[in-house]
Amino acid sequence: MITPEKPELAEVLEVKQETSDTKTFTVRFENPKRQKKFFFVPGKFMMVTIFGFGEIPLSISSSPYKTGFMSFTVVNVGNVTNAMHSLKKGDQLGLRGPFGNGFPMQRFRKKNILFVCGGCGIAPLRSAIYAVREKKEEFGKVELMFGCKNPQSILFSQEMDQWGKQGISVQTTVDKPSPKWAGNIGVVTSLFKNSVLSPENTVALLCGPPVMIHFALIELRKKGFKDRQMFASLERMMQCGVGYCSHCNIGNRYACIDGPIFNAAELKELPVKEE
Amino acid sequence: MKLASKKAKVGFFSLSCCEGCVLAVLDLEEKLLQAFKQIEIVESRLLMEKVKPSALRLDIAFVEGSVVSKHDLNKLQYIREKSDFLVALGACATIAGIPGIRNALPPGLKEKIKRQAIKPIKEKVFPLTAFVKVDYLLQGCSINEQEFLDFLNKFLHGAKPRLQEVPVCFECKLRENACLLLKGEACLGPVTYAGCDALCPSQNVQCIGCRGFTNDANFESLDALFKEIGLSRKERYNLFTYFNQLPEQLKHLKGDR
Amino acid sequence: MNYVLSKEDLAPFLAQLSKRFQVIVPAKNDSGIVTFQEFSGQEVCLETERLSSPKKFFRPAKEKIFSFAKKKEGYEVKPVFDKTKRVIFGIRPCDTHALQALDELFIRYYGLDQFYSSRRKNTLLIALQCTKACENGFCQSMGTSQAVGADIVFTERGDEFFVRPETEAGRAILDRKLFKQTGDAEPSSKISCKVSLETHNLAENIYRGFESPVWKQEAERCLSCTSCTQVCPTCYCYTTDDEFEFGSGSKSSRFRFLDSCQLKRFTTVAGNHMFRASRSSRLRQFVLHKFSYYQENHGMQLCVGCGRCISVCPTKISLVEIANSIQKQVLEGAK
Amino acid sequence: MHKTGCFSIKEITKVEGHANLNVELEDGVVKKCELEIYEGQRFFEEMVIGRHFSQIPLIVSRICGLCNVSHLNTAMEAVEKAFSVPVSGQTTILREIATNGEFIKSHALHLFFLALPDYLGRESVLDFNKEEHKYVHQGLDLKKAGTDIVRLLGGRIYQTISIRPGGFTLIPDRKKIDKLLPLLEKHRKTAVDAVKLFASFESQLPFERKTDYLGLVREDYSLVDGKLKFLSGKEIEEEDLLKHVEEFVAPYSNARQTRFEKKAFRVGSLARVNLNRDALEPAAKDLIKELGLRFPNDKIVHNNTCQAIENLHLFDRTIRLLTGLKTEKEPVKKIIPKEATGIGVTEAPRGTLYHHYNFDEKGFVKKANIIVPTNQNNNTIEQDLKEFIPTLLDLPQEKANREIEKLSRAYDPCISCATNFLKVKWKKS
Ligand SMILES: Cc1cc2nc3c(=O)[nH]c(=O)nc-3n(C[C@H](O)[C@H](O)[C@H](O)COP(=O)(O)OP(=O)(O)OC[C@H]3O[C@@H](n4cnc5c(N)ncnc54)[C@H](O)[C@@H]3O)c2cc1C
Ligand code: SF4
Ligand code: SF4
Ligand code: SF4
Repeated sequence: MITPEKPELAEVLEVKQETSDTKTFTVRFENPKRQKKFFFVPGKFMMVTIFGFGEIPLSISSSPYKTGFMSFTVVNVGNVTNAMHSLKKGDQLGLRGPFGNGFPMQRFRKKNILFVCGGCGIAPLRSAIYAVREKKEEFGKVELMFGCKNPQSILFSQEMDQWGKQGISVQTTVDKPSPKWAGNIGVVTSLFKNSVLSPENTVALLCGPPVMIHFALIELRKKGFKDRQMFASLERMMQCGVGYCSHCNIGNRYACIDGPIFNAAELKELPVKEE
Repeated sequence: MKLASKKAKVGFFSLSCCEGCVLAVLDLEEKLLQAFKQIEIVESRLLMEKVKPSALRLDIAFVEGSVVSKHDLNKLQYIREKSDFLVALGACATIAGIPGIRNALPPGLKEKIKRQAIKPIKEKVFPLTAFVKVDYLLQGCSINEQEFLDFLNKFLHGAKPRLQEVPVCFECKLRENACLLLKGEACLGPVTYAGCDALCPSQNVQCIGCRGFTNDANFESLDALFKEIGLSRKERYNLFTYFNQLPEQLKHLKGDR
Repeated sequence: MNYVLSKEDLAPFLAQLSKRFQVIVPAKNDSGIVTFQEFSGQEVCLETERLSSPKKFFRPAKEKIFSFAKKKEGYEVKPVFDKTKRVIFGIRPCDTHALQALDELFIRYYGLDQFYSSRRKNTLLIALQCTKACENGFCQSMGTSQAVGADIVFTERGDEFFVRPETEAGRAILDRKLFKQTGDAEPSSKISCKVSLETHNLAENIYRGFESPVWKQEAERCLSCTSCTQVCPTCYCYTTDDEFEFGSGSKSSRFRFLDSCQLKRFTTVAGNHMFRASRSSRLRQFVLHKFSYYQENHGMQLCVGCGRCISVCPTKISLVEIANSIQKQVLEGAK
Repeated sequence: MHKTGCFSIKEITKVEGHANLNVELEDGVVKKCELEIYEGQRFFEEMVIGRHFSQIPLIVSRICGLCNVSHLNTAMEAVEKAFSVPVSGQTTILREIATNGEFIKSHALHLFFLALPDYLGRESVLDFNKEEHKYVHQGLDLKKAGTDIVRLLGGRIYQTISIRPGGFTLIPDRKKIDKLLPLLEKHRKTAVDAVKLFASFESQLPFERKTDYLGLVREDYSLVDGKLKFLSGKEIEEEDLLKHVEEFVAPYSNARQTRFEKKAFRVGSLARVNLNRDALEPAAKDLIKELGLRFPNDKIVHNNTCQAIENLHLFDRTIRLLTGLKTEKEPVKKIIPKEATGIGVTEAPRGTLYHHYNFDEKGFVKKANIIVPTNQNNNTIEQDLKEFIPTLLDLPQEKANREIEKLSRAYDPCISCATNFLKVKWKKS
């Protein structure tokens, strides 16, 4: 019997320490057939079980074109993430998914792309960045604007150097600089002035804390972005991933099945900021 | 925080209190013996004469009682320093509880107490959280043994237990009790943290708030309700300050005693 | 063919059933309220007033859904189904509608929730029509005053029940010695509710009142005690958590806990960010979920008009009053 | 041990609460022997002032985890007497049963977990060897019997819930009682063994000192009411206790002490058995005879034996009371306050307990006075030690300390209780 709540076994292939509180886990389903059939769109997420500790939603941060595995980039914030951080190569975990709508990548063809993210919000965007990089010819110019607390917490800095070499314009900013920091200081919106993309032919993909998304949307609108050109990935409390538990309810929509990606026009319709 | 194979070193400490919480732990009896397979009690004045030499560092310290004197404070700081994880046990330790009634005594009585005290005491009684970082709270007067066991079990497996932040009414409804408020009796259930399985309302007794006020309490509304039920100002003051300090929102209840 | 059963024969009938089923009946508990409990000869309570629903047999407060065991080859994941053969006697029409609403979500909507459907499949429902209105019910407004989806429908008639079997399974458990055939027409079970709700265009009108000041006014009284969501027969929101078995090395289980949207914790994510931090937004979520969101997503109301949330609220907040006054505002505003 | 000099025992362990003992010796004579109770003072008598009478029993029951039912009973008696509310016969019986449960639990805990290690020469129960491990289980069995009784009636073991002024908010149903009875029958045997075990320790602590004893006396050894009586013969009315018993404060301690006609006296199990020996249940009496024990007795070691004897007695009595009990639902009596004074006296596991309140016309407390058993025993312990310490001079200090602790522990002192009250009548010089 298959139930949508049943975790399937997967194994950890690799663990990489990214920053002091963040690790990237590369995993694959134990059942090779299942792994083979597995595909996803960037922005989708999985429900990940650490047996005995619980289950949490995690965005897939690896390339959708790499089919032998998937990866998660996880910040240690609580019970389950803490337990996950003690996993080693070869350990087992449970997976369900993928869930959510993901970014509508086909609709971005021929367009410039602006990625805006804060902190761990880069996880789902990384997957989209890989997708864009893989099919470079299909897209226009690509810019990535990334805001972090401090230089030590910048994720994927090595990869970003590579992306830079591959023609993606990468810009980072921090709230609290270290003495050695030579880059931009301030919130991520303070980078927008550097963007060379003309709003008409660009889509913006956003992921990060609620405040960041709120202000980024305002600033982008000022720059001339239309609501249909901006896509944000929302974080909500989730327990099931399939619209049963109702934790991620926003108005009549569910972040887990109708989202987590919403365009700004949809966000306007929804009571996102209920307070 | 993986403990896995090694036995966890555990200490039980009592500051000023009735020691009912540690006794409640002892009442787990067989289950405690079973837990002993995974833990080693290295310090407990109630149980043993000498502190084990291995007690220099503790994996987990359970501290009951509140801080009423410098002696208590020193002891608490010493415990905090040597323990990886500190759990406050019971109302005295988590919210100052019954001893905290002293804090609201009128100045005359307070003076009297000060004069009477032989050993130095603090002007006010404080829960542990007022002085040191507390990693987990086990609420209640006395604590709920099952909750203790669940916590210990989670801890020994290396999990980070979370506080369940729900009011007593939540559990009261699950036990399908007739609501006391609806019967016209005062009850602190709506503003008190659950975890006790709604013990008091299930025995037809009002909740007296021994597990502390929730972070989401609507005191004004409940106070208005109590007034409607017919409680005098003094009675309402009495009830709200049974185990807890009078919340800001209810300052108007304060008056001469 | 329909039947009659004398009220005296109810207990023998239930006793008979309890040989093959776990029989659940409404009866008074220690604190004097009518709850659904296992039948063991106690007096069956036929009062209409009823603060608890049979929800707990379909959406229990705590439900084990998986057991995890670490084996040499890896984890073994076993779903745990409740397959108890159960008969629930005395379920009221509103509660049968509540089950329809839950069926829609857990059986027909996304996929099949096996845990719920296993309970559903193994349970026979004997509905008891209401012949007297209850204190706060408004089933007439909601169109839920007639039982649906039950296996047998009982209607009180003097000192007997008029019995109408609805399904084969229902018919099969009727004992021919106790149940007498009858050709009578079914007695009327029309009641007149004391409470009524304007339902014309309800979902839309009330959503249009999203910013209405009524929410705030009412929420000032709300204690966030969660009683309303706990007693509601359709409130299904849940949380999952894993627990290790005590004393065992690595055996653990996954549990589902009934949760409540009236709690701050319900929407709190990492960083202590709450999406519905204010009481008014949480109260609004409750009412809109019932009257508006479910209608838009599933084409049916999630509220079945049982009135329990009104009866149980210590501060007498009534979703009917809220909905009526908001609709009035909205319609007046539109004029 | 030096004939002259000072020593202290810091943090006497395995007692409930915190205490030091400071001793000064001069040429083999004890010059000073002070039981310094440094547990933070808790001022319950002041804290209840201005509180509604309905809260009093529940506040004061927090004085002590071990004997909360006793504090509860005593305070309830005071409240009910003050407002002239007679409780029903059923309530009286149920309260007595709950008290019995608490005694069994408290005695079992002290005997097997705190005192027994002394007599077996172990540091703590955690150090018992394989052979001795059975005692842990015996202790747990007895304790379980006690806790099950308390839980059945009070809804929780510590800080019980349903025992309230005016009656019980939840009356246990017969089914639950019937479930409990076999358990009591089963563990009764352990109670018999315990008496034999502790009677055999006489030689371990042969110290003996003639003194007076105080306790409640009734023809059937009830713990919740009776007449206050001294072994020396004096009978006193509850109201008059304070006229005969003088309270004073030792300047070195956070707890009060008491004297009767300028002399120290003992309370507790030994006192109760000395006073009520003829009122014990037949089985307990027979066992005393079989073991050749004689009462009245002045050996403090027998305070422990008497705890065990009381336990056996209470098992039999509780079984008898429960077997015949027909529980009926009855509402808690409504209490209408008036300006009044109420006094409650009961026996707590460690001895006589006394609560006294003055209420105003709305039922709020104006004044309170509470005397707990350990306060009464403290003076006696010091007196005992003054005689006892000189007999230990040949022992090395560490061994002597152990003997001293052994003797203090035999009293089963409860320091949490003792420090709740403090009245200073001494002047700083
Ligand atoms: C669609 C989606 C994608 C996500 N992707 C990532 C990712 O790629 N990397 C990453 O590090 N994190 C991601 N998160 C956040 C991650 O799910 C939470 O950090 C995690 O659930 C915390 O669990 P915990 O047991 O460790 O923390 P807890 O001990 O439960 O508590 C820590 C905090 O996390 C919140 N929280 C607990 N459970 C959830 C939950 N199920 N959903 C949301 N918040 C919760 C709690 O309210 C609390 O504030 C994502 C969340 C969503 C909804
Ligand atoms: S009795 Fe008290 S705890 Fe229970 S629902 Fe009513 S108010 Fe809440
Ligand atoms: S029952 Fe009433 S007070 Fe309680 S949460 Fe619901 S609406 Fe608020
Ligand atoms: S919302 Fe209220 S009236 Fe509607 S089904 Fe739920 S409890 Fe009944």
